[in-house]
This record gives sequence, C-alpha cells and structure tokens, in this order.
Amino acid sequence: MTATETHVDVHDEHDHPSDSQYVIIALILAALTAIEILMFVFEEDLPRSGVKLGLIFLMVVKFWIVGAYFMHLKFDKPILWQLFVAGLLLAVAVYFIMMSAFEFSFWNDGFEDQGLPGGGS
Amino acid sequence: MASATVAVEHDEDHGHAETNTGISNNKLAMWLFLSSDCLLFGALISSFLLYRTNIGDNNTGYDSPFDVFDIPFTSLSSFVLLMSSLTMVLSLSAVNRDDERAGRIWMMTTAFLGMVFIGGQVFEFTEFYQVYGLGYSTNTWTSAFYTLTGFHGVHVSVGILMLLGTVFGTRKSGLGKGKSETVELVGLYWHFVDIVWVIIFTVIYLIPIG
Amino acid sequence: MAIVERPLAIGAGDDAVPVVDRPLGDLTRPKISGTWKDWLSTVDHKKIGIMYGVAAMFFFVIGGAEALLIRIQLATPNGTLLSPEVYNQVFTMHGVTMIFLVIMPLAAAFANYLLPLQIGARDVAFPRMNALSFWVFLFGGLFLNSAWLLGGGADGGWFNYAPNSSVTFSPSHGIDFYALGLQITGIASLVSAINLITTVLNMRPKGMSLFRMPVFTWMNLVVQFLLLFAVPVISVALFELTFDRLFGANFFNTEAGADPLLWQHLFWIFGHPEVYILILPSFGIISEVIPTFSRKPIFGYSFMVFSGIAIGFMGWGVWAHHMFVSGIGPISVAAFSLSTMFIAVPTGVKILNWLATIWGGRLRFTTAMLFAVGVVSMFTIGGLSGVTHSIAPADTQQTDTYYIVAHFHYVIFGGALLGIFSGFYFWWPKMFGYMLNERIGKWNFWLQIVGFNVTFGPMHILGLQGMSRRIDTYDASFGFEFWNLVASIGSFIIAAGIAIFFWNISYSRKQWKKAGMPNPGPDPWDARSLEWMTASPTPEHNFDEEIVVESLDEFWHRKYGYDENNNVVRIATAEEVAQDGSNTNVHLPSPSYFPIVLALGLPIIAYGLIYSLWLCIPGAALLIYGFVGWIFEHPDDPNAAHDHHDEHGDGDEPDALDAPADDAGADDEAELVAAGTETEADNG
Amino acid sequence: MTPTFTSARKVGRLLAVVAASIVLTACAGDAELDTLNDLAGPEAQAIDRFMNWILLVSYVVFAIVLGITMYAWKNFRIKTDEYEEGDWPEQIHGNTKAELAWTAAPAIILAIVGVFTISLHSSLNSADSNQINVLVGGENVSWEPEIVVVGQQWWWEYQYHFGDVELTAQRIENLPTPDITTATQMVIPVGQEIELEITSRDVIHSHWIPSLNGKRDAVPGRQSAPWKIEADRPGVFFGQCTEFCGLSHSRMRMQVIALPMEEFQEWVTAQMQGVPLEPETQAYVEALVAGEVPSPETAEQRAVATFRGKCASCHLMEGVADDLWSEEAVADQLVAGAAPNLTHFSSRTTFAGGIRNVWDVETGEFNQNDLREWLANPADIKANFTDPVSDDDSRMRGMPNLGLSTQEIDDLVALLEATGPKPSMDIIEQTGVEG
Ligand code: HEA
Ligand code: HEA
Ligand code: CUA
Ligand SMILES: [Cu+2]
Repeated sequence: MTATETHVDVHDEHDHPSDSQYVIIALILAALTAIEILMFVFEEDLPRSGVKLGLIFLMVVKFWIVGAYFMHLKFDKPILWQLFVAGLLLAVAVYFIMMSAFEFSFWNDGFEDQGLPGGGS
Repeated sequence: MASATVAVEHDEDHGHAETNTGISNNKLAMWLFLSSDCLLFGALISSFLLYRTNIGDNNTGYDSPFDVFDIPFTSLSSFVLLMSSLTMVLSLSAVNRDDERAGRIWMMTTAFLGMVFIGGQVFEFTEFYQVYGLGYSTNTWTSAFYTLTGFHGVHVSVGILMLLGTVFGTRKSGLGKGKSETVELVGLYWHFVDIVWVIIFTVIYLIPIG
Repeated sequence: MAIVERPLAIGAGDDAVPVVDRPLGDLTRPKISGTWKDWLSTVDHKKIGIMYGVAAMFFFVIGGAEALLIRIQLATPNGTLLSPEVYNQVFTMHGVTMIFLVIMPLAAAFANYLLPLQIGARDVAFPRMNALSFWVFLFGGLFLNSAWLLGGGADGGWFNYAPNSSVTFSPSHGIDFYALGLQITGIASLVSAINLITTVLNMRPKGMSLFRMPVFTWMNLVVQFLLLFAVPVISVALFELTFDRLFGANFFNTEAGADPLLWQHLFWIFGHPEVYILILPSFGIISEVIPTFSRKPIFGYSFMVFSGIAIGFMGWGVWAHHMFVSGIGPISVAAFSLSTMFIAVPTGVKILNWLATIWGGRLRFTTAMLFAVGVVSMFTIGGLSGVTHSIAPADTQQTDTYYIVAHFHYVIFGGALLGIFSGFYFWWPKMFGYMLNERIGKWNFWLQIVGFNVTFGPMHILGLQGMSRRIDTYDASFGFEFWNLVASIGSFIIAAGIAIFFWNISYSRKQWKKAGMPNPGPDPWDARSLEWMTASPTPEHNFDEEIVVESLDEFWHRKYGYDENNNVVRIATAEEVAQDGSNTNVHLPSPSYFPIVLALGLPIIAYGLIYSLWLCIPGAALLIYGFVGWIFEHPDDPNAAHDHHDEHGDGDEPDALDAPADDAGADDEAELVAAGTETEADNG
Repeated sequence: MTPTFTSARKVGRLLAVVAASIVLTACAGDAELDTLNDLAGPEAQAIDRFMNWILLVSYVVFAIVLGITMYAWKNFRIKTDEYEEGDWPEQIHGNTKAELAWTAAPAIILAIVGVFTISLHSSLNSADSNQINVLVGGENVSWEPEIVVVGQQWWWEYQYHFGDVELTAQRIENLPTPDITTATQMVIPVGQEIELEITSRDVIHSHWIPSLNGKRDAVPGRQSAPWKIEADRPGVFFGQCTEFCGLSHSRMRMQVIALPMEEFQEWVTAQMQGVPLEPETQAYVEALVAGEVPSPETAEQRAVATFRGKCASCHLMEGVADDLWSEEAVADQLVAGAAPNLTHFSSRTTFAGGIRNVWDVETGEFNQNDLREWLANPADIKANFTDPVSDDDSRMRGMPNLGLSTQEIDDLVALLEATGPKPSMDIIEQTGVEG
C-alpha cells in the first residue's frame, strides 16, 4: 500500500471521549496521584523496593493516560504514537545505560560511603 | 509519456493540502518536536539523578533532599498542573463543538492553573533560597535541581504565553471550529509539559533515596 | 521600500500589482529585486541549499587554513610557528569548524536542495523555517569564529572535556563562544530536522511511497532523525557548561564533588550519532552516483535502506567507545566494545552492495564517479581502523594518538568529504546550469586522493609509534619526524587539489559563458531520480506539474523499458520525459525578512551573555520582533496569491490572525505553531 | 602489453613501496613511545599480539574491497566519454542470498574477534595478588606492589605506600601520607605486577607507558578500577600524558625505571632518607624552625634561607622546610594543590615534566644550565599559567617566575644537586631526553 493511498480524513470526531469521559479520566489521574502521595507518606511501613516500583508503575500509568487520552494518541494515526514512543524509548534506554555506567564504574562500593557521585540512589 | 496532472483536493475544514500521512504538517512537526524534547528532559533528569544525594556538600546542614522538600505543597501544585490538562482538553473539545465561549473560558482557566503552578515554583525556590540557604551555586545538587525544574518552568511559561496568545490573538477572527488545530497543537504542548512533570514529581520528589 | 514589483510567484500576465504595505510597517513584504537582496529574504529551498553550501565552503577554507597551520607546526620537531596557547586554539577550532560548520552544513546543503526535488515536491514543509535554520546556522558559525577577534578561540579540544573547560582552567572567553555558538547551530539543526522529516513524510506526490524514495532521500531522513534526537543531548551538555561558566553552577565543578564523566557521557551520546550524521548523507550521495555511472540500478535497494536505518539505530548504543580509558569500569567497557564492533555489519552491507552495483556494470569514470568509488575504498580503511579501536584492550594503546586522528580523517575526509565532492560534480549542472570541467575535475580528484593518503596514511604509523594527539611539538628523539614531514607535504597536496576545485568553478563558468551558455539539458548524466526530470538549473517552482510515481527510479523507467529478451531499450529521451519548467502558474511561498531578523537576535543575546547582560535586551528585542512579525505575516503574500490562478482553491482572504498568535516566548516550540499555515507549498 | 596491465602493475608497485616503507618504519627502533616494538610489558605484548591478528583481518578485508574495485575498474570500465546508446549491462536489482552472505560473514568474523576481545579485556583488568618484601626503615614489610599515580598540570606524582594501606577507591585527599613521593619518574621492581591507582588533582590526564601497557585516564575526584603495569626486563620506559590537559599537555611526560629487586630495594632505602645537609646547615635549619633568625653564612645556608622564603610554600624538601609546608598552604597557591617533592630531586634524571635532564647525558655532570634557566623563569622552558585564576581566586597553575637573583639561583642549584643520591650513569644515559 503506498502512502498516498492511505488518505483518511484527518479527524474522526466520534472516537474522541466526551467531556464527561474526560472528567472521569482526570478523576482517575487524581486518584492515582493520591495513591502516590499515600505511598510516600507510608514509605517507612512499606518495603523499600515495593515503594520504588509502585511509584514508577503509577508514574508510567499516569503518563500513559495523559498521552493516550488527553493527547489523543490512542485515537490518532499510529505514526504519531510511533514517533513519540521512538523518542521516549530512546531517551529511557540511553539514559538508563548512562546511569548504569556510573553505577558500574567502580570495582567495589567504596565510593558509596563517601557520598560520591555514582555511589548514591 | 505525459505525466498526469492531479488536481489537489483540499480539506475545507482545515485548510491543508492532504498529506501522505493524513496528519497535517504542523501536527507532525509538533509531535517530532515533543519526541525530541524527551531527550532534552531525559538528560536533565539524569544529570539531577547523578547528583541526587549531593545536597550535603558545602555544609548546608542537610543530609537528604527530603529535609527541604515540602511534599504536601508540591503535591498540591502537581495536582493543579494535572487538572490544567483536563481544562485544556475541555477547551479543545469546546472549540471542536464550535463553542467559542466555552473554549476561551477553559483556555483561560488552563493558563490560570499554569500560572498557579509557576507561582508555586517561585515560592518553592524562594523558600529554598531564603530559609535553607540553597543558592544556585551552593552545590551540585542545587545546580541540578534548579536547572531541571527551571527548564520545566520555562516550558510551562512558554505554554502559558501560547495559551494567552491564542485567546487574545483570535479576538477578531474568532476561535471556532476553524481554529481547532491551533488549539490542539497548543494542547499537545501543554499536556507534554504536564507529563514531564508527572515524571519529575515521582522521580525527584517521591522516590526515596537508598 | 515602496518599490512596486512582482512578488516571487511567477504570474502569467506580468503587470505590476500594487502591494499594500502590511500593517506591521517597517518590514514590508520583500519583493523580488533580482539583486543579492533576494537572497536575504528567500524561502526557496534551492537558494537556501546553495547558501548552505557557500557558507560551508567559506568555513572550509578557514578550517583548512587552520589544518595547514597545524601541519606546518608539526612538520619538524620543536616547531615554533605557533605557541602552545595558539596551537590549542587552532586544533580546537579546526575540529569544531570542520565538523559543525563544514561537513554538517554541506550535507544540509544537499539535503535542502535535493530532498524536495527527489520526492517530487514543491518545497519543504515550512519554507520560512528553512530560511530560519540557515540564518541561525550562519550567524552561529560566524559567532563561533568571531572569538578569534575577541581574545582567542576555544582551547579545550573539540570534545572539550570537563573540568578543563571550566573558567578556572580556561579563563578566556573561547569556551563561552564554543558553548553558545554550538548551542545556536544546534537550534538550526533541530529546526531543520523537524522541517525535513515533515517534508519527507508528508509531502510526497501520488505513488511516491517510502520505498520508492531514492537512497539519498532515505539516508537523509535517517540523518534528520539522528539530529532530532541527538541535538537536545548536546544542548543540555552545553547549557550545563554555560551555566557553570557564566552563572556558577556546579555540574562539572569537581571541587564541589561533581563527576567529570557526566560531560563525557552527554557529549558522546550526542557525538557518536553525530559521526553518522556526517557520513550517511555521503553514503546517500554515492548511492545515487554509482548506479548512474554503472548503468545499473542500485544493488539491493531495500538492504541499502535498512542497513542505513540499522546504522542510525545502532549508533545510539556505542558512545562509550570514546571512553574506554576514562575508567567507566570493565563491565561497561566490555559491553560497549562488543556493541561497537557490530556496527561494521550494516556498514559492510553497504560497501558490498556498492561493489555489487559496479560489478558487471558499464563504468564511466567521470569525476563524480571517481570520487564515489574513492569513498568506497577510503572509507573502508577508516572503518577498519574504527574496528581496531572498538577492541577495547587495543584501544588503550591507540586512543588519543595519531592512530585515532588517522581513523577519523579517513572516515570523514575519505568518506564524508569525498562523497560531498562527488555530489558537487554530479549535481552541479542541476544547480547552476553548467557542467564542471571534467579534465580539471580529474586533476582535482587525483590531487585530493593522493594528498589525502599521503597526509593521513602516515598518521597510522605515527600513532602506533606513540605520537599523542593535541601536542604542539615533539622531540626528535621520538622518531616522529619523517612521517610528520610526509604528512605535512601531503596536506599541501590536498590544499592544491581543493584550490583546483575552486578554480574549476570559475573556469567552467567562464567557458560556459564564452560558449554562449549551452544548457546541459535536464539530464546530462542519464540519471535515474526525479530531480533530473525538470530543467537545469532547477526552475524556481521545481516541477510544472505533479509527477505520479509508479516505481523506484521513476525517471529511468520513463526513459527505458525492457524488450522481450529483457534487454534495456529506450522508450523516450530525457527531453521528452522531463518537464521544461515553463509553467508560470505556480504559486510559491512568498519571501520574508523575518527569518533573518529572528536569527540575528540569537548571536546578539549570546554576546550579551558573555560580555554584558544589557546586550541581551536588544538581542531579545530583535528576536521578539522577528517572532511577532513572523506570526502576523501570512506565509503567502495575499497580493501575490490572488492576481492569477490560485492553486489553493480556497480563496480565503488570509487573515493575519489566522496564524495562532502565540507569544514571543522565543522558544522553538512556539515557532512550530507560529509556522502554522505554511503548508501550501506542496501542491505541485 | 595492454595499457591496463601496465597501470595495474604500476598500482602494484606503488603498493609494494608503501608496504615496504611501513615495514621499514615499523622496525625503526628509536621511537621511545612505540607500541609495536621492544615491548617490555606482558600486557603490552598481549595487546600487540592480538593487534597483529586484527590488522591481518583488516588487511584481508581491505584487500578484498580494493581488489573488487580494481578488478571492476579494469574489466567493466568503458573507454569512451559517453555511453553508447543501447549499451546496457544486465539489470540486476539484488540478490537476497548474497545479501545474507555478506551480512553473516562479517558478523561471524566479529563474533570471533569479540570472544577474544573479551577474554583479553578481562585478563587485563584482573590483578593477581603478588606480595613482595621490602625493607622500609629497617623493617621488613610485605608489600602488594601498588603505586598511587596523580596527574596535575603538567607533571606526574607517584606515591608509594608500603604495608597494608587501603588505597583502592580512596580520594586523593583522604590518603595517608605516603612513604615515598616522587615526580615524573616511577621506579618499579622488575617482573612484578604493579597496580596503579590513577587519579588527578585538577583536570583529566592520561597515564601511558606504551611499552608496558595501554593508558588509563586520571580523573579528578574519581579513582576507578586499578590499572596494572609490569616490566619483564630492567630498563627505562617512556610515557606521555595523552589526555588533553591544557597549555603544556605536550610537555607532560614521564618515565618508568624498572630495576632488579636489589637495586629497587637500594632505591627505596635511599628515598627513605632525608636531604644530606651539612651539619652546620642542619643546625641552621633547627634554629630557624625554633623561631630564631640567624643570618646564613655558608652557601648552603643561604640556599636553605631562599628555599624557605620562596619555594617552601609549594615544594616540600624534607628536613629543610617541613614546618612551612602543608597541604593547605599549597592549596592556597596552586589550583592543583601540589608541587613536586624535591627531597630527592637529584636522584631523578629528568625534571620540568620530563622534558629536561637533571644530569648531563654525556658528561654525567649536574645539568646546571637547564636548571638555572628553569629557576630564572619556568615559563621559558614549559608554558605555564601563572596569572591568578581570577579576581577572587589568586591561585596559579604552574610555577611562577620567583624573581630570583643570580646568587640565589646559584645557591639553590647547589642545594638541589646535593639532594641526591645521584643515579647510575647507566640510568642517566637511558633516561636522557632531548631538550
Ligand atoms: C564520519 C565519521 C565516522 C564514522 C563513520 C566512524 C565509524 C566508526 N568508528 Fe569512529 N570516530 C570518528 C568518526 C567516525 N567514525 C571520530 C571523529 C572519532 C574521534 C573523535 C575524537 O576523539 O576526536 C572517532 C573515534 C572512534 C573511536 C574512539 C577511539 C578513541 O578515541 O579511542 C572508536 C572506537 O571504537 C571508533 C570506532 C568506529 C567504528 C567501529 C566505526 C564503524 O562505523 C566503521 C564500520 C565500517 C567498516 C568496518 C568498513 C566496512 C565494512 C566491511 C567491508 C565489512 C567487513 C568488516 C569486518 C569483518 C571488520 N571511532
Ligand atoms: C570534518 C572534518 C575534518 C576535515 C575535513 C579535516 C581536514 C584536515 N585535518 Fe583535521 N581534524 C578534525 C576534523 C577534520 N579535519 C577533527 C574533529 C580534529 C580533532 C580536533 C581535536 O583534537 O579537538 C582534527 C584534528 C586534526 C589534526 C590533529 C591535531 C592534533 O591533535 O594536535 C591534524 C594534524 O595534522 C589535522 C589535519 C587535517 C588536515 C591536514 C586536513 C586537510 O584535509 C584540510 C584540507 C583543506 C584545506 C587545506 C582548505 C582548502 C584549501 C584551499 C582553499 C587552498 C587555499 C587556502 C590556503 C592555503 C589557506 N586535523
Ligand atoms: Cu596532562 Cu595531558
Ligand atoms: Cu564514536
């Protein structure tokens, strides 16, 4: 299929959520934020890695909701989604590797005790 | 071998020549820009993470950023920014309905919420500086923190200007269905700034160290 | 400015149409004046491409002169031509100039000129933004070089490692110029990347599917994506550096506990994709030249495309091979060593496909072809030395020696630059309507390739003999003197070759004028892609009518077909197929002064940051002025649009406020919106 | 003979000449920093052996590419300027099998190369735990040979910490006082694997002794995995700072002197002693330290007075001005926060970042001329940066012109010559630099 054959109307309004649906989505986002803050408050009582993973999970979910619904990625042409995710994943991957390189740069963890960069988090 | 001449049809609603992807040039360009901006914020966030624990340098008297963060306050301004995404999307929806008045009101609300957020950030910065003595050059932590949140703040401010510009710039020509793409683009930018804050809020303010 | 003249659009009846000055006043809509002033306001992708080329060649002479100074200094042991202080500035500025102000803009020159033509479009997606990119680049480059007149250039090496780049260790303003200058040119690249990607994705005519695009277009698309993602990374690094130097931030202040490797990571995350940004356009060029002069289609088109994508993709996972000895830790070193090696695989696919293309062809060694084949073998040398670096243990001996210098000159000069010269000879008639002299061209080629090998070949030996890079002298006892002298001689052979190129331009032009300017015709080389399907030099509106594409190498297929024995037979001549460029009924985007005005604001702000913040005010004022003017100026001059056939069919009186009036936030993102309605250029 | 044949022969001859000249220079033995010949370190030798294989692979790959090009040039080239109408070769668009073949072949070659790379890499990065016994101050100490290497603009410092000191992953300012501190020349025992803890006090440098092993950057505030060197024979091995570090980067050189174990022990013993001052000078110093202000009488006393007045805020010379020297005092003067330890200056053979001889290579005399020139104005010999860093930071990068009088210079030269012990003539000859 050539690209020019894919002429589809720019918008298909019917797919968009209605205003009330938007409000519900926002309420969900608010609820997720509330859970995040609760996790922060009760951080001491929860397993450390659980808090971290949970917060990251909620972050990703919020990110996805805003992107998919408010930014219409879910309803738009897939290429937009692909382009954006390309940049996003590239950023995540590259900087994750970079941060790991900082972590791995020492044989032992001696630097951590001295509060030096790379030893933290 | 004559080549065929093709009359180019126009989409009256949007005033654009049809494109191969079916997406207007402007929208495609905006998305490209946003995906590029991911790399920008990624670099800023990683720089901050590298110096995340270095707040104790230069004898500030604090061992951890959580000694200075005011999480309830920041949560509130995060919430405000999150809700501004809702008002933004309601504005677009109104404009799509050709409901100019509602479109303007929601857009102004969005801008207002954005300003509240910026106000909160200004307050936080002053607090850090005056109460805790954390200046831009105090240590690596402050430099990274102010730079990251500052860049985000600049993005929000630009967004506010874009919103106000759209509201006031269309006084004569109207803000009806014909402007739906303009509003959509401003909205995309605005939501992006919001999701960047979703990340910053979690990674910088909430996730515990160690 | 009240001269009443015809705007850019080529109207049928050429009556002068009175033009009402825009309400904004001072900058009236620029008119075609037929003088150099047109160049300041042009939004034509072809003129912009040519300006990129001219500016880059100007910087090339500067960067080349710096190279010659280096070579004179190093010709003998204990050279005294340059003091260490000046030497450090010279090699730094040489590297920065060559990479950011020569090869990148030369590639941009070809991309700008050719991308719309190759996909059969009228212009790029955002013509004014295209002009903006060019002016921002030019002013950024001039700003960077103005450091020479203001106390000396940057002296930290082109990758400018922290903390040597801090004020403590480099108190002059050179590095401020580096940081701000590259920031500015980065904006240019980013804007242009967004513009060109949009163009390629959105503005192809009927039938031109992605996999019918020429390899050149494909490679440039990959490059623009690399820029899109790589530029923000160096932007952040440069911001951090600037804030450190000017506002006392601590990103690289080791006394405050900063980690200097942060700069290295950020720089090379940008820097390695950058080297593919330098080479891929050239790969694209020779992928057009080689098939044409072999009389064969490119071998393995889809593999060519996918290997280019693969190179671009893999290029993101190898950056730390520049840091094998920085102490990033054995695990990281091992991982990056392996990932680097495997880039040789897609690159090898390309090399072998070119060889397969010439295999069994009818090779015509024109100058363009010589340069292209030169690239194939010379780049291979550089690529193979790259593989020897990728072996981390071996690289501990090689890094920061002349062996590295040899590697990257082989890939950049032997790959990127030779490819660009191939492009010059190939597309010159298309761009300027006359051919470069082939006999002189061959002199040009041979001097350049011999000089190049004599210069950089010995550097392999020097490096393995232990000669460090970035040293302003060496002792005779090191045994470096013989090969250094050879290399220095070689560099002057290169200079002679390049001087001959410049001479060729003017000589050929004179000959052509003398001979009564015979036109080379639309298709002087019997080539394959769409840009040859219109007159030479390309008419302002590119194509008279939209070309409906039915296959890869569309133009060739319109000229030739196959008989029953599968032999190639001509079905039409180029002249029959090509458009003659006579359509005058094309509406083109109107010229504008605002791109240049807006761009001019940036270096002024940058000077302000360095010398006195007060200067930022006029700079920002100019920026805002350009910006607001831009928004309120409709991309199409209404007066131009309505006095003849209007292709838009939408007769709307363009309202100044049509464009979204976002404000003077002066950030790129706002400009995107501002460019709001600039899309009509494509309906050819 | 066809014309193409001649041109092919020409090319062949050209290639032969190039190859011959490469071989010839590769054999030239006078290159002090050579990475190919006369390698003395097992690590460097292993790298070199591996490199030979890699180069071979590269030559073969290049020969294939060039060979195909040359063959095509010879056989497929048309001699006319223009194509003849209708002269078309077969139009081949590609061949998937061929593509797969030339994707797979390099991948396989590289996979093999990769395996060997990783194995060499891990052997270079693992240390064995050899112990040797050294006599330190009369005591027998078991030492796992480990040397701290510190780069600064523009010279190298080497610190020896004998005994059981934890050096790994320590920042330089947290290290205890070393037993021996020397500059520009590292002395090591032969046949022992030495771990180098490489770091920096200002910008990034890179420590490189080509004939022993590859290089490793000296990064301020960081000390990464140790890097090792080993010399399998006694001798002198030259090095050069290879990470660009500013003004005098090209003049930041160093040498490793590998000595048999007994000589190394002698060297250690000598280095543990103070400066051999004349008894009356010693008394003079003691008086000064006690706070008296006697006037100098002998040349050596004058030299001591000058040293204490002009040099001691940066340089340490044990037994002469210990009371005036402190790390903080140096840090107030110099960005790097260190200047070479001069206690055993004349036991070394080069100075000024390894670009001048301390002892004349021919005569074995003390090289007074260069030292005088240096003391008169260091920047004449090695570009320096002795302006204060900025208005509110008066530190310098390099040794300033101290405005010494001729008399003062004479005295100091004599004092420096006396620091000793003088190295053997053999070492002086081998370490001699041009300059
Ligand atoms: C145009 C620019 C360009 C290109 C294309 C490349 C391509 C490659 N480069 Fe290069 N590189 C630079 C520009 C470039 N480089 C620059 C400027 C520097 C120095 C920066 C500085 O320090 O100032 C540098 C430095 C550099 C280093 C760091 C050296 C150091 O400082 O210690 C390394 C290390 O791995 C490296 C590796 C490679 C590799 C593996 C490739 C590969 O992409 C090459 C692949 C190609 C081939 C291998 C040839 C063709 C393949 C075949 C014929 C198939 C068969 C091959 C095999 C089986 C091996 N390069
Ligand atoms: C695009 C890349 C590019 C190109 C094309 C070149 C081209 C050349 N370079 Fe390159 N070079 C770099 C990129 C490039 N370089 C980089 C990135 C570095 C690293 C910098 C660093 O370490 O930070 C470097 C470093 C570098 C060094 C090492 C310096 C050092 O480490 O101390 C040397 C040394 O010989 C050198 C030489 C040359 C020469 C002789 C040419 C020649 O090919 C130039 C030929 C061109 C001309 C000669 C100009 C045109 C001539 C005329 C118009 C004739 C008339 C004019 C006059 C006679 C003035 N370069
Ligand atoms: Cu120290 Cu270069
Ligand atoms: Cu690289």
